[in-house]
Amino acid sequence: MATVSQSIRVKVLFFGRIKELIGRAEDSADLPAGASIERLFAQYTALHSELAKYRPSLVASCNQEFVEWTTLLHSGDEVAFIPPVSGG
Amino acid sequence: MATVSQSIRVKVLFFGRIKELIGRAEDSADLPAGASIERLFAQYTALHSELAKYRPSLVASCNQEFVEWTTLLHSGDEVAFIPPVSGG
Amino acid sequence: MTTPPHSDLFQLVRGPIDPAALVRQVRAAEDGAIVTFDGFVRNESRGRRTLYLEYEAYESMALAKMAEIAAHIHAKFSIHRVAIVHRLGRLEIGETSVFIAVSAAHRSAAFDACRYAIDTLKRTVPIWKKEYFADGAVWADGELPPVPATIPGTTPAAKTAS
Amino acid sequence: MTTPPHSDLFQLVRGPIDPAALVRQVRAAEDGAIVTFDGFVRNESRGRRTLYLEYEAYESMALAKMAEIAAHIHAKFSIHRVAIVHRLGRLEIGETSVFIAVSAAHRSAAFDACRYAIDTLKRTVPIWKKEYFADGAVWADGELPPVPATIPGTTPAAKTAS
Repeated sequence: MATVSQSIRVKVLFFGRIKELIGRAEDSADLPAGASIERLFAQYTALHSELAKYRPSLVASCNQEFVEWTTLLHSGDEVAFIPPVSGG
Repeated sequence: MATVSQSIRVKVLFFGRIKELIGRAEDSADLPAGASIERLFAQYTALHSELAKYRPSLVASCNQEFVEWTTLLHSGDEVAFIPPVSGG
Repeated sequence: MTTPPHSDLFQLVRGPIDPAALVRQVRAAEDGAIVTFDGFVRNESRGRRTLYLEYEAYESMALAKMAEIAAHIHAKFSIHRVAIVHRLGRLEIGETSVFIAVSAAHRSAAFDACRYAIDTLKRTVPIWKKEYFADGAVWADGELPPVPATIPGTTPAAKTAS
Repeated sequence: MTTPPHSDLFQLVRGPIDPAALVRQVRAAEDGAIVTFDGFVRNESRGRRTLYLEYEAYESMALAKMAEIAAHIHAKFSIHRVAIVHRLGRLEIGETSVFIAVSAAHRSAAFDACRYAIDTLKRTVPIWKKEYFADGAVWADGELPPVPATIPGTTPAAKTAS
């Protein structure tokens, strides 16, 4: 039986200007069960206030797929906040 | 002063199926002054009657430019009867 | 290096790209046409003289997106094989950053598919370019990848068990 | 080999075509994109197994028409350089018969110009292909080049004095 306030752990990846701002490429984050990617992002803006202004120019990914910010996370998910891509 | 029935000499080139039909790649032809490419072609159909059926699927060239069959020839012109091209 | 059904090839590399090897990868006797796109480092960017570039990628996702592009062009166009390679790390002026080769029986499909591949790569593959100039460096303006329509409440499955 | 203003290159050759050399010919530091088209001998033609091909050309006119194609694409598209090479004589299955490389600052012009070049070459350059099968040989169906509108009564000037 799941407990009411179980917590989950996700892997978080940072790239480009976001990696430079956060100061690392990878993190492990703990969240309440049922938290969304938006909620995860808020945990980082709480620590790095400058991050908030990038929110409109980021897209979220979960397990190597682009997803909505409302996507709910599960333990073991790999999440990234993707800046505009410029390959090619 | 030019004489009334001066003749001209042109170089004629054959390619692809037309070359096989005529049996040569190059010829030198004499024509009355003021003759058209159509007239030159008629000289060859007189010698090679099978050539006539190819007429609708040929385009004429004069001095390395595609031209109308009504084009008038001058001495020294280089003429070709070009079958459908299939390079590439 | 991934070699799925069609013998397509997707790679992220840290050394020079060898176009001839990629063309060999896609070439077959039943084909008649290969179209390639070679993207390389220009010596200027919006009027400023570029010194060099640095590329980085979300590698696992970039390879997955490259395979997705290949799947799309096989579905949309009558092509035979595709090879897509992107280089990462520091690139000097004139060096190839991306190379795409597409083979097909006929040229029209090869042109359409090659163009679709590079256009889609630039919009959807998580790779980033930092441009170094004499007076500093900037992350290149890029494009925000579109989020595909999803069924509400679903989440992509984790690729690895937690 | 002709090298007009833009360092374009037009060639008819009787041995193997070297794509890498042609790409080097069009590549420059101010460019960012090269699109190439490689046309090679398929192993079948309308369901019949091809043994080999033979190409012949009206060589002086073919080179002039290739230069005309280059002039057109420079006028129509923002490209830098173009190389167009066609091979003549006997070609085996898989061998390149035509190779076109176009460089440009941006990819869109390079794609458009390369495609225009091969499409126009196939319609207007006096080159002929004979297909050899187990049971005989045929001249390939081709396209009849369009005759440009001319001023009535005029004739193209002879290129050489009579």
